Amino acid sequence: MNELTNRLKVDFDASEITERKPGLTTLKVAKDKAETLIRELRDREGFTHLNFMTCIDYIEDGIFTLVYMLHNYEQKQTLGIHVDIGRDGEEMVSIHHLWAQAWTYQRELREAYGIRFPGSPRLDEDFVLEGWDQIPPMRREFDTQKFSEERFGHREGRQSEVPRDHMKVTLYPNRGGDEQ
Amino acid sequence: MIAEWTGKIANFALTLLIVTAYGLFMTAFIERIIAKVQGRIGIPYWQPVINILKNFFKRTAVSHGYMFYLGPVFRIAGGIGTLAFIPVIYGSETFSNFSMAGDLFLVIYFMFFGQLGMALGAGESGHPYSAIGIARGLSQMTAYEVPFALAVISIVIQYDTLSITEIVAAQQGGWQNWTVFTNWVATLAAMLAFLGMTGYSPFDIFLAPQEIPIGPPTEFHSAYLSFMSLNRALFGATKLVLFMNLFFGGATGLIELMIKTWLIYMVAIVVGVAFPRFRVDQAIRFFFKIPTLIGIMSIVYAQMMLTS
Amino acid sequence: MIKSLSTEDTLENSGLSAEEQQLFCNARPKAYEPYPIKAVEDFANWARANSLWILAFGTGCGAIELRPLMTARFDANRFGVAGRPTPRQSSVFVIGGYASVKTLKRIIRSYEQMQGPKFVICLGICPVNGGMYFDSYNTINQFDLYLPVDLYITGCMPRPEVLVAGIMELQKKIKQGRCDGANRYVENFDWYKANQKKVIKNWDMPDYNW
Amino acid sequence: MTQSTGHSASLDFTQPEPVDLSSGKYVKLWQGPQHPGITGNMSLELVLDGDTIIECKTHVGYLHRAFEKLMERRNYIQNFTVVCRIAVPEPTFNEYLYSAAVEELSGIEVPERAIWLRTMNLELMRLASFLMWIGGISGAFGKYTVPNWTLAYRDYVLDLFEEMTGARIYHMYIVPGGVRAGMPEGFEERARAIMDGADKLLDQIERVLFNNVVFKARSKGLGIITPDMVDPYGIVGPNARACGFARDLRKDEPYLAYDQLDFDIVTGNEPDAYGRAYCRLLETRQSINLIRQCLERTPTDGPFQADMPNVLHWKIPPGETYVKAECTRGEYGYYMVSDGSEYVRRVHVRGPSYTHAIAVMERLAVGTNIADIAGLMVSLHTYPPEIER
Repeated sequence: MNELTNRLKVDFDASEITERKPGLTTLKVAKDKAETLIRELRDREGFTHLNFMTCIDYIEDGIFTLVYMLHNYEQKQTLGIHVDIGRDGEEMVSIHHLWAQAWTYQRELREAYGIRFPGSPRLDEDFVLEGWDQIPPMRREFDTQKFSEERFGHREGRQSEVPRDHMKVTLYPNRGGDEQ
Repeated sequence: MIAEWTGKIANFALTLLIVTAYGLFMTAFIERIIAKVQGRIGIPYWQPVINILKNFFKRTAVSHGYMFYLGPVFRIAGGIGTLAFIPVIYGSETFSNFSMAGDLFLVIYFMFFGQLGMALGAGESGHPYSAIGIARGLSQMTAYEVPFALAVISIVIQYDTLSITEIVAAQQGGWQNWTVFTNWVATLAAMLAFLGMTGYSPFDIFLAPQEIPIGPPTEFHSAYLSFMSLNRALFGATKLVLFMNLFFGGATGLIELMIKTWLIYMVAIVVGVAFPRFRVDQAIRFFFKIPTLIGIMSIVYAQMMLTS
Repeated sequence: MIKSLSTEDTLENSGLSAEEQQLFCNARPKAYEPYPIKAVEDFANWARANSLWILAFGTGCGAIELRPLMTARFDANRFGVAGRPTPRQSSVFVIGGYASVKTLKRIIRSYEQMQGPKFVICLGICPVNGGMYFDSYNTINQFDLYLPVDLYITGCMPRPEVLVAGIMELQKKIKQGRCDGANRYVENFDWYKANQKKVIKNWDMPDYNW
Repeated sequence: MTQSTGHSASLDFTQPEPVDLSSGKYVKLWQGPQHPGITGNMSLELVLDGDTIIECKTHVGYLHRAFEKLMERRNYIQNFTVVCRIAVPEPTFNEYLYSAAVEELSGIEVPERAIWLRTMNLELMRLASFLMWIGGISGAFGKYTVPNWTLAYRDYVLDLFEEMTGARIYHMYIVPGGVRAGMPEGFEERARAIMDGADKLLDQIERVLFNNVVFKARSKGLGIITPDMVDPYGIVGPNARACGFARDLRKDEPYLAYDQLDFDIVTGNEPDAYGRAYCRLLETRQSINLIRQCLERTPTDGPFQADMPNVLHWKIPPGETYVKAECTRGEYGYYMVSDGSEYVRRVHVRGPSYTHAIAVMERLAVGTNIADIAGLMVSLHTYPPEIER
């Protein structure tokens, strides 16, 4: 694995190579090299299985981190490839021609985060939502509780408690709220 | 003349009532037997009656046009028509119905008639599953009618008559005279066709709740459905009576009728609980192979019996 | 198809395009009166109570406990309960827990196609007040805003024993003639429709699915 | 098509051209969501040419509850009540994987006894889920005797769960740091009796269903997954094993106590619906065998819960991990990113149905008879909630 990551460091400028646990390594690569890297890993290095593809929203840094998790069945190695893209409508290269299920993930990411993958089939079809009229719901600035209260309302008499505050009051009333 | 006909019609009404009630009871009884195989208790005996009442008491109904109304009407007309020409109990004036020379042809015609009427009505409902169900049901019917018709021709040759009463009369005088023993080839062909007729697995593809939600009756509800379940009970029992008359020596009393029809029905049930269902093309292929061959053999067999 | 001829008592069907409006019926649903003779109505209710046909629509996770209920161990067939694959023939709609907005649209469509009298049972806590999905953007919080509910069976998951108890409770209610959800739906039709349209944003079906 | 173990360039995943419906030659048919032949709550948009399907599109989202969003708003211990709801037939896998991810990130050591109890719990879950699946495939081909038997028997397994965890469906038994309780007294004998009964039941089912000529006629040759489809389509679990791929996470990357258990990977060589069904039958037997081993080897004393920090103030060091386990459908995984706060940054749930029900189903359905679509779908063992979460 070290050999491979060293080579990736040279050939693709892979950075932040971290071994998270035995068998799981993550690295970061620039957006324009991602597709070539993934293709190379698939065709030459035996990373033939796409576990999943997802996105992490770092709203404070203004970036989306796309995560491609690839698996090598022979060496039992998993490689997570992180690609940073801007949050504001930046596009990403599609990998729908590499794996048959990739377009489904891209369709989901388009709907949940608003990331566009030009060329990906059926990208603009509804995936899980229907008639959605708000910002993409998985973006961190979307407040799901507020939305739920506004649109669906709450039954009168229902109350939600924050467990920590609730326990302070009910379980440890004598200790001034310090339950430790 | 009028009195005679009034009497006949009254008798027929009584027969109709008894056969329908028996059919409903049989439905529940068979359901309970199936439930036992599946490890359940099953529905109460009166459940089919409650279901029919419940559907009658529905307060709203949607129509899809005139043929939609006529579907269940045709269906029940087919059921009643079939029963009208079958002597239910041999030698009983009350239960001989409108039996006459050549009634066998009428009966077979009426058995078709109900299905075709149903196909028209269900087609009018416009539901795609209905249309698929009809296409499947009619093709399967065409397939199982072949061995059945061949078997009927065989026994017509054997007994040299087209009257059901005379066929039953010829089988009297002990079990060795029943068609099942004198012409077992025809009985075998007919019983294989019977599996297709009852609509239990493996030949229930036209209902197939897992694939096309219950097929032709998908859109039928309320009183329409009541009529159809009523007919299902009546028609089911009528078919059993017909098979009993043709192949198992008829019945001289109600108890004999119940035992014999139940045993005939059990053939379909034993097969039904043990098999998954055929696809429609497989079902047709099945009927056109062995049962049809047996049917042809039965005609040869009947001819040989006559000549020997 | 029932085609309403009078103009004042019709539905707008504004979600449909002009040519689709020709295809769908725009009549308003009507409430039905009980039979004038009380004995007949009681008898009808008894028959209804003892023949509950459940629509085979697993709308949520509650459907998982319907399978043990219908099969050998709990065998709800004993109580006249049976599954029915088509809404036309079924009389009970079991809402299996939470309803997402996308499913709610299908629930409404299936419910309106059922023939009255029809009953709705809600399983689990989620249809009551949102349950643990109270803050989810895709699940509704109060089911009775959108369709009339006759019986709630709460818990997560409600056990098959509770389902049996609930079905018997529903039978009792039907026999007493207190299950008039379908009529309540018709009488407050505009209120229900407004609630439904508030959450279902792509309303591309007729206002009442005959 | 070329045979290869890895990727083959000849496979074409481009979407087919949309069918011209206005030509009047084709019928569009929706199966689901209100359809008894659909697994869970999803729908298939089929275009038919006669009885043959020429186009299939899967629509999901009817069960979308936004778990991944909700988990970002709840702290680590609150999430634990939510995760098991993601998959109804197999909640335990969600509990285990969530706990494992949290433990890995925060470096908690799970006691030996808890590891064994977890292993047993997961295998019981696999058994229950397989029993339901066998009923499902039998029902999809129109034989309702077997579903009644298996679903009733599954209830005995659920009774074991109830005894062990207190709940039938959502156990919430595997918590971060261990499990909530040990084995009750007398559990072992009762569990053994139920396992013996399950063995007998499976023998009966093999005779009644798998030797049945009609079942064979229906399922053989239906939905053939060629070996070169496996990697490009991300096919895992019994679906891949039925094509001869000896891939099982329990053996390849052993988690919990699987490296101490004695079992072999089940593989088949018939990549059709029958082969997949038979593969799953063998895996059901394997699960029974593994449960017996677990019953024998689970320690009866010792702690079953690690020392945990106060869960209300629980912060997890930053990091990310991907944990996976072999559920009945294949690789089930949790990808968790922590940013050091009390709330999880991102959880991604990877379910095998994601590809089985969409990409694979849409391809296999083309050319199939409309009557076989329910059987095909059940034979892939799809379960919608893990697609849309």
